[in-house]
Amino acid sequence: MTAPPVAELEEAVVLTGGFPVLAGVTLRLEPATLTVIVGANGAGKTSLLRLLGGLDPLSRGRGVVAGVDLAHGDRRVLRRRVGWLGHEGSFYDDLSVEENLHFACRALNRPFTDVAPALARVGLAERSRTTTRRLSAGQRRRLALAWLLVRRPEIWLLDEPYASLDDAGRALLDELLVDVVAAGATVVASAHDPLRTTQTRRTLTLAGGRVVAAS
Amino acid sequence: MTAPPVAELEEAVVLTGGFPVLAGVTLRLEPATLTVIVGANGAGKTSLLRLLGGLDPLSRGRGVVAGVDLAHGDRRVLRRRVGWLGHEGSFYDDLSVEENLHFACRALNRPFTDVAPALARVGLAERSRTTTRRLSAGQRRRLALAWLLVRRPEIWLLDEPYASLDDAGRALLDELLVDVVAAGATVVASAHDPLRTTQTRRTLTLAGGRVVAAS
Amino acid sequence: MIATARLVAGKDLRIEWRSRVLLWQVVPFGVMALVLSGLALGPTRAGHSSAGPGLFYLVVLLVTLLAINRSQAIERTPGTRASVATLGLDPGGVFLGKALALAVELWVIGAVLLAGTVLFLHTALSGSLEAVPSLVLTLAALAAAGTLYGALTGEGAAPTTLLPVLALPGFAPLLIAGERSFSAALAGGSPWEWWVITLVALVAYLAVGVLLYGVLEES
Amino acid sequence: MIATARLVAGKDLRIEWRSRVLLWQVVPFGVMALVLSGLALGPTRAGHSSAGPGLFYLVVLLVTLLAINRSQAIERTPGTRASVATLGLDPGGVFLGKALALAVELWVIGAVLLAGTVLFLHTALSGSLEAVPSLVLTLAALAAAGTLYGALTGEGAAPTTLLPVLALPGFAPLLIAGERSFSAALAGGSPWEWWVITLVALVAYLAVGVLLYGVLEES
Amino acid sequence: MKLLAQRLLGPVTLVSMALTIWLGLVVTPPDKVQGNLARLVYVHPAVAWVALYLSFGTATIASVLYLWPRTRSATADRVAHSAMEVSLVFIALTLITGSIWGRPTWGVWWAWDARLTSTAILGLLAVGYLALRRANDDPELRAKRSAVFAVLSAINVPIIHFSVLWWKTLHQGATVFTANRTLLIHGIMAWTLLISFVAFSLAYCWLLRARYRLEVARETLGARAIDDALAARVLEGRS
Ligand code: HEM
Ligand SMILES: Nc1ncnc2c1ncn2[C@@H]1O[C@H](COP(=O)(O)OP(=O)(O)OP(=O)(O)O)[C@@H](O)[C@H]1O
Ligand SMILES: Nc1ncnc2c1ncn2[C@@H]1O[C@H](COP(=O)(O)OP(=O)(O)OP(=O)(O)O)[C@@H](O)[C@H]1O
Ligand SMILES: [Mg+2]
Ligand SMILES: [Mg+2]
Repeated sequence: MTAPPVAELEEAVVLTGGFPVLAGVTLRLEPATLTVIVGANGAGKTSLLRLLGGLDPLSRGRGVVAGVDLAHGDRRVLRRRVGWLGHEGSFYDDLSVEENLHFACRALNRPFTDVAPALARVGLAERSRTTTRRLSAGQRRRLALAWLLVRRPEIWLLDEPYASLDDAGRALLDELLVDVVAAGATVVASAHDPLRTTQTRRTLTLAGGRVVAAS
Repeated sequence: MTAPPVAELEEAVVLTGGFPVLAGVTLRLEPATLTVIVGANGAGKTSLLRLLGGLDPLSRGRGVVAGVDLAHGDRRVLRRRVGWLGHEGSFYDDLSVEENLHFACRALNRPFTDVAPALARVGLAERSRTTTRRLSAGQRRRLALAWLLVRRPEIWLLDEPYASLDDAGRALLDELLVDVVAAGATVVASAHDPLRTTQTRRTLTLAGGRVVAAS
Repeated sequence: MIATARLVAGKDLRIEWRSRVLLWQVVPFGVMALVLSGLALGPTRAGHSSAGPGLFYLVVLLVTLLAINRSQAIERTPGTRASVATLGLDPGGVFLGKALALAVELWVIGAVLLAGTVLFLHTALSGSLEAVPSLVLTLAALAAAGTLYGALTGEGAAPTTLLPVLALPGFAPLLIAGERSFSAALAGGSPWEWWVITLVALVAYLAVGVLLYGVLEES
Repeated sequence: MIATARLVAGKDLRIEWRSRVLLWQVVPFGVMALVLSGLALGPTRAGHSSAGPGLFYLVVLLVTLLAINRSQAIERTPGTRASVATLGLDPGGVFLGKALALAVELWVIGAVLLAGTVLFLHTALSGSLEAVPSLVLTLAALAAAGTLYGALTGEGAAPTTLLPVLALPGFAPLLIAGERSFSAALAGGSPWEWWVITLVALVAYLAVGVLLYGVLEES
Repeated sequence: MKLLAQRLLGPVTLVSMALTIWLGLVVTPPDKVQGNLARLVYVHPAVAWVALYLSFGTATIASVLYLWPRTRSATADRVAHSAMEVSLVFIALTLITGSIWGRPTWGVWWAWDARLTSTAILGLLAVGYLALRRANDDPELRAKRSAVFAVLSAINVPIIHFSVLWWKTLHQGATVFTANRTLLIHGIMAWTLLISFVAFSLAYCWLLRARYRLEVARETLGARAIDDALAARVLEGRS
């Protein structure tokens, strides 16, 4: 009973402006696992996550994520199954915290009743009517987490999820990851700080746009 | 022989869009010290740093930084003496790494010969001709550090300086802070991660826009 | 698709309502541009009323460009793209929604500008009112075309300046048709052949948009 | 101050040179706008050559707005403001530098547009050439004024749409003066009184800019 | 067969061009009204035909082929790009030769006439296309966006054409062929005209092929540069 891998890359190369941000990555991600990507600044962590999420095109090599071929398939189908937490906030700055989540709910056909618990869980209940533009760096991160909580995607791609979060926020995140992996989601996170969750996990080390170590 | 304080705030209030991001901060910063500001997300750390750097106006209360009155003085004089490391990159995205530093050098009347050593020190020597837009999150941080190295300001305001940096980058930063404090500069950094430098330091804890503890 | 269109249109209109960019910035700009183009042509009154429709549509065009920029800027804040992409909205619906919101905005602005034309450029009131249906159609076509061109200039370098280059040639026939039917309405004629052009253009842009918007959004 | 001005102008021009926004986007836009405004006024030839200067300056104005947007956008990338603010550049110098870079860009575009006017709007070649000095002056004044207005719209909400509202009334006299001296040049007259106005405006804007730019930059 | 055609393209183009020049300048008589200026008839219509139909058409078809998922290929994108660039050159030539002809015949370099205006707008569409290509550097996105723009432009061409046609007209109507395709001019002049069309069409094919090959060469060079960059990037990780 071997489930098919969630993602499989073979010598994947991604070029941006002619520069190989990924220079031949081969990897395999199993379902319901937590994978941490580490590596020096500029090693290609963000680029790898973007590739896995179908946000950037594959230039050479082969890759299949969630059954979608990265080179020839419809990456939009893939994106729909992915949750993304990037370096920057990811909302409509002029809408309030709550309105942003309502937008997501309607886009995903979820009931609005999911919103209030998600906000409470990430500690933004008191900021629900604040314009997103006014949030502090960490509050934006928390809003992004609330968005993911509402979405509950199959694949979670988290780019330095700890950045800007305070201790309570980090604890919340750890807890969340345990939850979602247990529920069958696949999580890939890049990190400079060691992840503190006790979840079993794999660590991939990137350097120069390639995987140089796996454990 | 008590040197005058570098900064002195008394019940300082900052309003943005009618909301008190700082709700009465009183503090005193001595020269050649390292101060760390901690606090939950949204506590007001970034707002406090912006106030100290003369980037945001004081709404109520009193404040003097580097001899400049925050309420009535010429904040531009203050800004000139401050080095700022913010959440976001802080350069002209269309210029190369090197050109950005050359711009800073010319603005500050420093020789171009300062640039290469600064780039080497932060590990960006190989990216000196890359367009800043293309840098990774950590590399942008490193560029910001190189900029500060070239500037060597009197007051360093660092907003979560560790974010996005890898281990080598953090070690570099620690080393740098020891250097500059020894050389007489005053450093104020906000942080969620504990600072690992062995430098003696004060810690201020913010909550709800006020200082609630100092040690 | 229709649900997505309504969702997106609602979001865009709400953001506009919040920021009041239209009301406080684009409308005054349009009025100002009308006054200025009146000035540019010199002060003879007769000249104005005959050039009225042309100037009106020139200003409509400028205002449309601003509104398109704004409509695209909403989607372009750093990071928004990635998150919204992962919502997997139907691209045809997104296109229709954004075009609809833009059309609604343009209709509002168009009404104000039409009043401005009557006031400052002395076009006849009754003729101007007869031009309303053609104006509604033209603005809808501009909104559809503009949404497409806006998405085309997408994330490339300096989208704000690229947009006009791409959009203006495409807008030219709409401009001509609008101007002609406005002139015809002022002269009391029936400008049906111009309506045909506008309608054909509107349908063509809507069809292309629904079919190809997804291709443009792939980043 | 002069050193700062040179530094800033050099930086702006280098960024322009890198991104080629001018060459590929603003210039075609200008040409297109000329063609369209020709169209908007209908096909009678006589109308064109008399309206030529007015339309030319209308287009110059639009192009100027685009160029100002671009010039300000450079400074507005997230975080740039804070860092550059801490460089403590002399604000008068920054103003002069940005105005100079903008003027250089506008001169280049203006030359192309003037050729376009001769071609498409049939203004007499010799008269158009005589209008060059006044054009140079007007564009310099527009650059100075534009830099000021650009800084005014600064970091507020949606600066791209706010700019035109503020700038257009300020530009109106420059536009009129430019148009008048262009018309006079075409008619063979000597339009010195318009030159005086433009020169006064240029000096006034430069003075205000050097003195007050610092105030505007305070965010 | 293919090879032979490739070899012959250049020489045949040159010969037909030379023939056109010889016939047009030497053999045919000057016009009664326009004098030697009428000889532009052997250049201008042919150039316009290439610009509007041949090259813009090629670019459009190639773009549609690119957008259709089954026929999507880098070749289609390259052909579209090359054809559009060549088209821009020929549109410019049309405008230039037309203006030169217009100055003595109509007394102006430019007029707001249907055909002239739509030609100018077409030229701007081509410029827009090239500007759009420059603004994107991700090859796939660039190909898709520019293909969509080409399709939009193609839809626009008839719309523009009709809109300016109903506007007012000054340009030469059907001089060479009437609606029922009977030839209005005769003898050697008609032959010269025909040969000029052949010559310019061949010149177009030749230019297109050269431009296409340049693009391929550029991409090959690019691929080699990418291999080098890949090696350098991998080394970066080792240090
Ligand atoms: C800038 C000015 C001009 C432009 C842009 C222009 C453009 C064109 C175009 C696009 C065509 C091809 C039309 C088609 O095949 O459907 C054409 C054909 C032609 N043009 Fe012009 N033209 C210009 C000036 C002139 C002038 C001044 C004359 C002569 C007095 C002229 C005579 C012709 C003739 C005889 C044809 C062939 C017509 C036919 O086969 O139906 N053109 N021109
Ligand atoms: N056009 C280019 N020329 C040179 N280098 C480039 C270019 N485009 C991207 N790069 C480099 O590609 C790399 C991209 O790495 P990426 O953003 O994936 O790094 P990362 O591992 O996420 O780093 P960080 O930890 O700093 O976030 C960077 O080293 C960047 O400098
Ligand atoms: N208009 C407003 N309405 C309500 N709250 C506001 C408004 N403007 C700002 N705020 C709040 O003010 C606070 C600003 O805090 P600041 O950015 O200084 O936090 P911080 O301590 O730097 O947090 P972080 O650790 O997340 O970076 C946030 O809690 C934000 O939500
Ligand atoms: Mg990264
Ligand atoms: Mg903060």
